[in-house]
Amino acid sequence: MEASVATRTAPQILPGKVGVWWFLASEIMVFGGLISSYIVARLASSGWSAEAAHLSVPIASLNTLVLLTSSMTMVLAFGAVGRGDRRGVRTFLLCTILLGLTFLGIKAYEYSSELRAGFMPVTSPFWNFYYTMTGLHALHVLAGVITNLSLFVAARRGLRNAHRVELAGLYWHFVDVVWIFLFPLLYLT
Amino acid sequence: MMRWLPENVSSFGGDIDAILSLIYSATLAWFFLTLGAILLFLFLYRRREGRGATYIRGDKLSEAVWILIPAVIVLVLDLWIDFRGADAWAKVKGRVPSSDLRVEVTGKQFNWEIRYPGPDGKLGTADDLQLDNELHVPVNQVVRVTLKSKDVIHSFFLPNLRLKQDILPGREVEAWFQATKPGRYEMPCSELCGFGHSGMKGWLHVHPADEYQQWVRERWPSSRQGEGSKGS
Amino acid sequence: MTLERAHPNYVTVWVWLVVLMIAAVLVSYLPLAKSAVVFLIFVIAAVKALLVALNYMHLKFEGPVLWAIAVVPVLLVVGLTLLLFPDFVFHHH
Amino acid sequence: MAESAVAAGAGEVVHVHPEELGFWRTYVFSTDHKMIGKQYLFLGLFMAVVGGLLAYAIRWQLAFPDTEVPGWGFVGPEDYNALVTMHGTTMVFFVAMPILLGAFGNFLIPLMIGARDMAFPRLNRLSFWTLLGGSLVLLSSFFVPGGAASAGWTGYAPLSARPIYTGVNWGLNLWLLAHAIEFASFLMGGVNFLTTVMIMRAPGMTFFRLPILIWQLLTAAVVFLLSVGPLIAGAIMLLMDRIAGTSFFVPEGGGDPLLWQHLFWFFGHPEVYVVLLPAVGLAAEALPVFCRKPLFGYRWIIYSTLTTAILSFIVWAHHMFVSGMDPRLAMPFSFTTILISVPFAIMVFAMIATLWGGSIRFTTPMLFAVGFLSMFIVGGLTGIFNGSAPANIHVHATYFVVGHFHYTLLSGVLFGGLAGIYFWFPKMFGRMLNETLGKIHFWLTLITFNATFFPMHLLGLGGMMRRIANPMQYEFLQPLQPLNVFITVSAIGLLLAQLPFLINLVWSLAAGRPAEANPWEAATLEWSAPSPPPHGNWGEAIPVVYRGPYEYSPPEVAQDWLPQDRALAARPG
Repeated sequence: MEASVATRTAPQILPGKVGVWWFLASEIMVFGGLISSYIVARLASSGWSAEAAHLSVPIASLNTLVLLTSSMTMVLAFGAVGRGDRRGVRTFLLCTILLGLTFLGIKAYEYSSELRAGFMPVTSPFWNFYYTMTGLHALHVLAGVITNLSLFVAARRGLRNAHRVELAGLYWHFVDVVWIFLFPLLYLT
Repeated sequence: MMRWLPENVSSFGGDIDAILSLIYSATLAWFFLTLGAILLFLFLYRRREGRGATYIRGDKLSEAVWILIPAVIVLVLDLWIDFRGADAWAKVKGRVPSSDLRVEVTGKQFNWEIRYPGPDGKLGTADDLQLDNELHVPVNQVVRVTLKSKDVIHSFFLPNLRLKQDILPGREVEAWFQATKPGRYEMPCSELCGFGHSGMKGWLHVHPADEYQQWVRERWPSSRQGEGSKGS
Repeated sequence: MTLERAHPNYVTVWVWLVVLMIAAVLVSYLPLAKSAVVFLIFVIAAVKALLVALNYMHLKFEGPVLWAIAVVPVLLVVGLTLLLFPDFVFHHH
Repeated sequence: MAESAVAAGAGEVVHVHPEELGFWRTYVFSTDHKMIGKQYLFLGLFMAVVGGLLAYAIRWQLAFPDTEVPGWGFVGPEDYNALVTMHGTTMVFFVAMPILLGAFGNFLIPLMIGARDMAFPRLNRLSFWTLLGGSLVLLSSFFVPGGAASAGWTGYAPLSARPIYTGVNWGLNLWLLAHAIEFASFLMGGVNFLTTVMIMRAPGMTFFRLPILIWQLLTAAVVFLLSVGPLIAGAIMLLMDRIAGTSFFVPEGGGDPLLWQHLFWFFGHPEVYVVLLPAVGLAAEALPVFCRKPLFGYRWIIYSTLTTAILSFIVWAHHMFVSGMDPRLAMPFSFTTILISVPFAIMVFAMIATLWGGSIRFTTPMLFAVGFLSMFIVGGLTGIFNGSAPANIHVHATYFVVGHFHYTLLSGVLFGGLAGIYFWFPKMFGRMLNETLGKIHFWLTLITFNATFFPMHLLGLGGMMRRIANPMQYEFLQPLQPLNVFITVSAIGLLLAQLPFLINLVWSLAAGRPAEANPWEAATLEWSAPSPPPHGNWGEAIPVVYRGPYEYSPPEVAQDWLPQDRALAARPG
């Protein structure tokens, strides 16, 4: 890409990286607002643990494993960018995409079994929060999958936009970190 | 400006009005000082031939004191307002004084439902009385009000008593007042509660002691002694 | 453009993350007081999040500005949560 | 690709590309920060007309309840609630933010810091088009069955959480959607502002040589970015309540209405500073230029701005003193709220001290800047009444509050924003605005503004509630009705007072006197570019910065201003 209008001094830091971190800061506040509300609502009333017990810890653990692994493949793709290894970039991006889709698939299975068991989003405050929080998270995963897909396609033509793998990675790891907190908040307590 | 306030007829209204007056005096003084300075400087330093501007950056502490010292004065006034305010707040909202006189006010789209406990002093019993938009209390007595809502948020507002309290559905909010002057005072809702919000209002009737007894006797003819002991 | 630099072993970090995840699941079945379990689980979650942020998001190698961008919102969320306690948690007890 | 994109090739020296862009790429789908800034300006002005018309209908109904509003029609109670809701939303989110942040931020940030464009020009274009989409969604909500949102601009649940309580279904959903889109737009904009200022500054442009406006915009962007998240979370929950039937904020299902208020005001109060700080910055830019004197206490203003930003995150519950929240929270929040008067006092005193010893030129931008300063003082002072918890019991949700926030926010948009428009119009469009019309505009605005909003404080003390459609329904308000009529006449006057401005704008755009590069003899970097600046802003060479932004009447040189980019050695005084 030719940058026809650009600054003349070499910045210390990629603009994209600063931009993405600011974006993540605002995302922390969005999920933070939800998690804050969940924590105070949960502590204010009783009986949520019994409802949380209806969730499947094994499935969620598997899903956590999938997402953690996808984070690793994502960062390995970034490592491959550093080595100039185009094939590696494509392989690891593809792994990340597939793992992301696996996560969504497992999540969909989980939703359907919960819905079949009669736990609707409107059932109780716990289920309000459960569906809203995991739903918003799943949308973020979906957005990450789409981003990675576009990078995967772009990497076919070379590594000129490869710095974007790092930026997409920051976002992908953030989505992972959110899940790291959602998992104990919703399933384990 | 303070004369625009509605007549105060509550025991704590004076405290609130005093805070309002205190803030009014402080802010009025600052208003004249700052606006006066602006107008004076605009006049004195208007562009004139043969006179340039003075080069002062105001970054040095010796120059910046001209803005920092007034800021310290602002801080002192702030603290003063806060400390005076804390007492008034504690009196009005902090703790509700004990009283035998209780009523329950339930806001609903678009009425106040007032429940009186009746002679037994307990709500939820057979001798409860419910009136729409009519709150009858004796003068000079502490009245505890339990506020509830059936639907959305309403706000229980008595301009003459300097009492305002939002009502959250799902919670009970306690408020109190002590009216100091008999009369009939308007009791609007001051939180947007739907299309009928404008015009949602009731009346607070503050009765002299004997008139209140009269009212109680008319409402609960069977048990006048029980209630009579409360009124005293 | 991205300079080759010493980076952490990403696979080792992953192993740690998986170990911690399993630990969290096991802790949730421990016969401890509820509050102790919750405390342990969230300590583990915080460690996992820190591992990801430091290694995968490379905060280890970033300057104070990016650190501030990452940490300030977390502090704000903690502050918001604590300030909500009086109205919700204490209110019902 | 013709336009610049993410500055991937950091460090490479690139020339301004010579090729001509077509009409669409120049005026509509531009990535040039200056064109995007102008697009924001015109969108904001258009929405201001919409918001102004809503205000007209509101005021007419209040002065002459239940009579037909001329040119509008009959306003029923449901319509009235929709009017106040949409007026507030439009003015705060679709007028104040687009003009103060969108227009001036986009136009001025690269010019003032010495960059050729924003860090992410295509993201910039996307943020404008997103906002335009949000505006259209908001406007479309007037026309859906059931009418527009009518739960107040604060959208308190559960009134807003269930359609049955307002009778408005899709209007309120679209209202929420419009907010979501607007937030997305300004998140993109904020990220762009911050990244641009952090890494695109010209050589020599250190943080303490940045114009105050840049500091204020930067602070506003940070505050917005960090405060809007919880409201986005709340909006998602509210939308779920409305569409999916959950009960986050509905007590029957186990939810809590108070949670919405906390999430709303956690953003809602910082939002005030998001709008206010840029307005302070605009006035602070104009003052030194027309006083021919450095801005007094530059660093103190910066420290005050940062202090305000930090404090803004711990004051939100002062909107909730009588909401039924824990009364023990009130005094701490009252304390932090009133404490904010200290940093603002420093800013105000610094601006007043700038006047002292100056050589003041009474141009239109200067008049508006001083107008902003004066009106802002009134707004700040009346804020103390609201911030004090016990005083708030009486004035909360009355016209006192309405008067107060119009003195702060509307003075920011009207006086601050117009000071900015009159000041930078030559740079934006290469033509001068007419000074005579400008001065007529100023004096009419000043008089009608005060006549409109000052009496509202009196109504508020008298107890008149906000958001009531008909004051005549209340016996205690009937004696105050003449005041309502007076306010309405003044408000119509205030609206009409904007006509000279609109005429001036249109006439000057077409036939104004051509402006030279630096008509005001100002020292900041944007005035070293041609008027209007070309794509890329400067020619081959980016300016190099040697000093702070406000070197007026310095002793070293004979001229009474010393531009930031002039090397003194090359031009001995």
